[in-house]
Amino acid sequence: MKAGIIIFPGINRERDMAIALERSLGRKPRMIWHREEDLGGLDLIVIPGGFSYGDYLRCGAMAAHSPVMAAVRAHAARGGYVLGVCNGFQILTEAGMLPGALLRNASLRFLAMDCHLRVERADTVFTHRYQRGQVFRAPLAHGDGNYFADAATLDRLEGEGLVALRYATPQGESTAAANPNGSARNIAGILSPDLRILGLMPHPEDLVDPLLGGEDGRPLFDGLAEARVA
Amino acid sequence: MKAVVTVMLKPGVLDPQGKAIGQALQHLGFDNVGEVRAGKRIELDLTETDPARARAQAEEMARKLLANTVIERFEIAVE
Amino acid sequence: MKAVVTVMLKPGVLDPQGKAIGQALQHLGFDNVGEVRAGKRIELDLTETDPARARAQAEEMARKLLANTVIERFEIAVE
Amino acid sequence: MSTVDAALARSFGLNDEEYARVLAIQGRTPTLTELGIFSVMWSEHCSYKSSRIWLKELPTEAPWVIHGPGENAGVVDIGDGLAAVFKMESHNHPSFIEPYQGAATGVGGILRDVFTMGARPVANLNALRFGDPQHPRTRAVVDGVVRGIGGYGNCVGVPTVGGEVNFHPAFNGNPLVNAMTVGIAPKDRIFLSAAAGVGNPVVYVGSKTGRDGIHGATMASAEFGQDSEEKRPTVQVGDPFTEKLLIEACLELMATDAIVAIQDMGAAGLTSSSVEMAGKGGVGIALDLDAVPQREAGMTAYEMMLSESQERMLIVLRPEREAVARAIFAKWELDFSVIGRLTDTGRIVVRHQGRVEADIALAPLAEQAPLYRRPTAPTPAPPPLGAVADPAGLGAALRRLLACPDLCSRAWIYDQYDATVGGQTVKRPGAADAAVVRIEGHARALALTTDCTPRYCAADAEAGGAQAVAEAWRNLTAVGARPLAITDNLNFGNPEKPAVMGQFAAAIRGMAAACRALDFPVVSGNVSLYNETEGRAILPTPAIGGLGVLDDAAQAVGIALRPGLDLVLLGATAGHLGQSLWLREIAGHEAGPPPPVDLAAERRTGDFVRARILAGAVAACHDVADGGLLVAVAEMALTGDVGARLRAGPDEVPPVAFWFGEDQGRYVLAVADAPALLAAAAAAGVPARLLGTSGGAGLTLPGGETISVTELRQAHARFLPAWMAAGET
Ligand SMILES: Nc1ncnc2c1ncn2[C@@H]1O[C@H](COP(=O)(O)OP(=O)(O)O)[C@@H](O)[C@H]1O
Ligand SMILES: [Mg+2]
Repeated sequence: MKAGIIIFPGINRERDMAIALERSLGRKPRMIWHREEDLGGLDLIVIPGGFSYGDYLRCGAMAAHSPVMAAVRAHAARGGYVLGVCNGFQILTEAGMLPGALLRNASLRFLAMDCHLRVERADTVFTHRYQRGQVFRAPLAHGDGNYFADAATLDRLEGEGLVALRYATPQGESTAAANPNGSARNIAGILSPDLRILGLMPHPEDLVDPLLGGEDGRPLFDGLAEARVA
Repeated sequence: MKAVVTVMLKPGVLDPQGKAIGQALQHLGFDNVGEVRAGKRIELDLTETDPARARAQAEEMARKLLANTVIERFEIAVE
Repeated sequence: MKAVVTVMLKPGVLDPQGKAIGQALQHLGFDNVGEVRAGKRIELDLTETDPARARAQAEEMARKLLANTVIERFEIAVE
Repeated sequence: MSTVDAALARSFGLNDEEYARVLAIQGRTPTLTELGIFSVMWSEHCSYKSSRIWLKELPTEAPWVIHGPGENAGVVDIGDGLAAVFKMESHNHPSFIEPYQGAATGVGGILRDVFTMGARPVANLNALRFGDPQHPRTRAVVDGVVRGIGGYGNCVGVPTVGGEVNFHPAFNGNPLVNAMTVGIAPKDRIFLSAAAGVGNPVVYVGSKTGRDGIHGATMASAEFGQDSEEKRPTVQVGDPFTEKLLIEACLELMATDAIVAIQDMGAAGLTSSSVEMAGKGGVGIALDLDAVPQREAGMTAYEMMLSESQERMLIVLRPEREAVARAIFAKWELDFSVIGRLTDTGRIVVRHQGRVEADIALAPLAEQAPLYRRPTAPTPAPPPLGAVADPAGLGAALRRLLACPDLCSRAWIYDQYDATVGGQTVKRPGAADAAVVRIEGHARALALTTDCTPRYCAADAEAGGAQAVAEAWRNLTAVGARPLAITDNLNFGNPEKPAVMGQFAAAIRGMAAACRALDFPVVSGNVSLYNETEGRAILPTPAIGGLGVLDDAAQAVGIALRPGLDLVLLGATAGHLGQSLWLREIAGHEAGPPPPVDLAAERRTGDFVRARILAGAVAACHDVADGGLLVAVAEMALTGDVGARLRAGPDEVPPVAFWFGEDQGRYVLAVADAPALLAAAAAAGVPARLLGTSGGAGLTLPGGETISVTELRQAHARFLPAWMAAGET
C-alpha cells in the first residue's frame, strides 16, 4: 500500500505519522506539500495532526478549503483510503467529507493524556487487526475534540454502523467519566458510508513502539499495510 | 467599506464557553445574569464601495470560510 | 434585557487570528479584502429592565471578566 | 520631538554617568533613536551590567562543550555526530502583566534562541514559581501561564516534557516563568551570529514589526501628542503559527549554504540583533528602515529599532544566495526583506525616509558598556534548628504532605501540555525524575530536568545554589543518563540592594563549586533581576536546566514501582529537617539551615547509581527531594500503582527526621537483588540501607499503619483541580 501524508502549514504530527506508517508499511510515505494537486498512485492519504493555519478561525477550517482537498476528494471518489487524525479529522469534517463538527473540549482546556478506545467495528480496513469490543490505549492532544452532530445525524451514524471508535474505560464501558472532551455519545472516530474514510481525534501513531509506552496503535497501521488496494 | 460578520453557535448546539462565562459571572456576584452565549466578531475592510455588493461578498466569505454552517449561523452588517 | 459585549484587541496589538483569516480569504480568491480583525461577541440575558442600569452592569462584567483590558477594549450595546 | 538630555536619558533608564559616557562616545547630543539604542543595549537585560562580574566565576568548559555562554544557546556534543542546543530564559514581568501572552511569548522567545543555531527544537520545559494559593491573583496567574505555555508549545509542535512548580507568598506580586528549549543539530552545522562579508545583505524575515513592547519610557516623553493612547507600548502577543513556519523555513534555509550569520530578534529586537551581529563580526552595518515590513502606519525609527514584535529573525546572506532564500520564505508565506548591508565602517548607521536617524561606533557601544561591581552584604546564616516536636506522626504527615501545593500531583498542569508530539518521548512528565526524549532515527536519548529549591536559597544562597545544580545532576542520573551540562536562569531581586547582590554572589559560588565537582558546566543562561514588588524581593531562585544523554533510550528507568522488588536507599541520612517541607507544612515554621550538599559524596553515590542502572540492575529509581524519603517512596508507589511494606529506620535518627528529612544526595532504588546491590554499595563506599519490599495495594509504614495507594492518590491528586475549579465556576 502506498501512503502519502499531506502537510498544511502548521501541521506538526507529520513525522510521528511517517514513523508509524513506515514501521508497518515497510516504506516511507510520500510527504505531500499542500500546494500539490496530483495525488496519483497513492492508496492511502493521511491528514495528520497539528494546527493547520494556527487553527485560528476554527480548527481545520482554512485547510479544508485548500486546493489539495479537491484532490483528496477525488482520491476518495476513486475508492482510495483517507485517514484523518486530530486536526486531520477536523479538516475532514470542515471539508464536509465526514459529518458533524468538533467543538471546544467541554472543559475548555487543551487536553493531552492517554485515553482508552473501544473498537466498534472490526471489519474495516482501518480496524480489522483489532477485535470488535476490544479496548486499546492512545494518547490524545487537542483543544477541540468534542464531537458534535445533530441527533438525526448521530442516529444515522449509529444505525449505519459508522461509529468506529468510542471513548471507554479500560474495561470497555463507554461512560461519561471515560469521555475526555464531551463528545456526543462518546464518539472518538467515525467512518464514511463506504468505510474508506476514517477520522479520529486520538493519536494511535504515537503508540507504536514499546519504548514509548506501548504498541496499542500498531494494529491500525498493520491493518492498513495488509489492505487490498482497489 | 467595512463589513462585520457575527458568528454565533446555532440554537441547540451546546455552548460550553457561554456556559462557563455565565457561571463565572454568577460567581463574581452578578446574580441577574441568565443565559450567556459566546461567539465571534470578524471585521473586514473591503475595497468595495457599494453596500449591497459588499454585503454579498461578506456573505460569501462567511458561507465559504468564516462560519461552519453545521454548527454556526452568521449575520452581516455593512458600515 | 439583552446586553451584547463586543471585545476586540486594542489598536496596535498583534491580531494573529485576524491576520490568518485575511490570508485565508486572499487564498480563496477574495482579493478585495484589506485588514481583518477578529474579536468576541458575548450576549448576556439580564433580568434588569432599565437600559441604563443594564448597560452599567454589562460594563462592570466586561471590565471584571469578559475583556482583558491589558490588550482588549470592549463596547456594550443594550437591546 | 522631545529634547534629548540627561532627564530624558534617566527616564530611559540611563543614569547621569552613563549618559555622560553616551555624550563622550557620540561627541554630540545623541538623537532620540541613538539614545534608545544606548539605553536598551546598556540595560540590565542586554548588558548584564550588574551580573557579568559574577557570572565569570561559573565553569563553562568541558571536552564535550562546543559553545558555552555567549551564543544564543549552549551547544554540547552528544555523540553520533549530533549536538544538543539548549537554553532557559525568563519572562517573569510580562507573565505577571498578562499571564497568557507573557508565558506564551516566553516560550516563543526561547524556541528562537535554539533554532537560530540550526537546531530543530525537540523539547520544552518550564520552571514556574507562583504566589500563595490563597492570594487573590494567584489562580488567574497560574491559569494564564499554564494556558499560555500550552497554547504556544502545543501549536508549534514541540513537546513540553518537564518542569517544576512551587508556590510561596514571596512570589505573590512577581511570579517566575522560566522556559527552556532543547534542540538537536548536526554538530558540524551550528549557525552563529557573528556577521561577516562587507557588502553582504542583511535580511529581515518573519512577522511584521509593530509597536509591541516598546520601551515603556517612551510614554513619559513628550514626543507623542494627543494620539499617545494609540501609540501606547503594547503587550506582545504571540503567534505560534508564524513561529512554526519560521522554524520550518529557517531549517530549510539552513540546509543550504546561504547563511553567513543568523540571530533571532529577542529583547530590544532590531537594535540588539543588528548591533550584536555586527559587533561580534567586527564589521559595520547600515540599515534602511523603509524596507522593514511594518504592521502599523507611521512608525518612527525609534519605534522600529526598539520594537519587540515577536517571530522575527535577522540573517546575513551570501549575496548570490538571496534568491534561494527569498523563495524559501515565499513558500512559507513569511515576510522577507533586505533591510541593509554589512559595511567596513565599524558603525551602525540607521536610515529612515532619507534621514540618518542613528550613527554609532559599535566598538565603544560594546566596550564602554557599564559594568558594575555592586556592593554585596551577606545574609546571616540561620540559627541551627533545635529539637522539633512531631505533632502528627508518619501517616498523617504523609497524607498532608502529598496533598500540599508544593508536593501535590502536577497532572492538572502537564495534562494541558502536549508531551508526545514528535513521537520520541520515552519518559513523559510524572514518569521519571528527568524527561527522556529519544533522538529521531537514533537509539540515543536526551534526559532533561529543571530544578531549584528557592526556600533553601533564601536561607543560604550558597548552599542553595549548590543544591540546585546537584539536584539537576541527580535527576539526570536517576534515569540513567550521563549529565553533560546546564543552562541557568538566575532570578533575583533588586541588584542595587547589597543583600540581594550578596545572595546573587553566594548562589554563584555554590553553583560554581557544584558544577566543578560534578563536571557539569554552564553553557548558557539568563539573568533576571529587579524581581520585586513594593520593595519586597522574591526568594532567590537560580533555576537550573540540566541536560544529560543516554546512549540507548531503552536503558532509561522511571520511578514507577513494580511488585515484588526490594527498596534500597542509597546515600547518607542524618535526618536534616531545617527548611524541609515537613517543617513548614506539619510543624508550621520555615526555619533552620538548608540541607548541606556534600559534593564528593554526591558524585560517588550518583556515579554508583548510574552504573547500576546501565548494568540493567535497577527496575525503578527516584531521587529523594522535597518532602524527604517517605514522600519519595509514596511517589514511586503512586506512579506504579503498587504498595510497599517499609521497615523501621536506624535507631540513631528519629523517625520523622529519617522519613521526612531532606538530606541531599540520596536515591531510592527498586531492585530484584538487594543483597547484590548492598554488597556493591559497600564496596564503593556508598551508604545503603534496605527500606522494605514492594507489593500489595497499600503502603505499610514502619509502625504498622497501612495507607491504601488509592487513598494516597486521592490526597495527591486533589489540590490543583479543586483549587482551580473553585475559581472557575
Ligand atoms: N511546569 C511543568 N511543566 C511540565 N512538567 C512539569 C512541570 N512541573 C512539574 N512537571 C513534571 O511533573 C513531575 C513532578 O514534578 P516535581 O514534583 O517537581 O519533580 P521533582 O520532584 O523530580 O523535582 C516531573 O516529571 C516534572 O517534570
Ligand atoms: Mg526530582
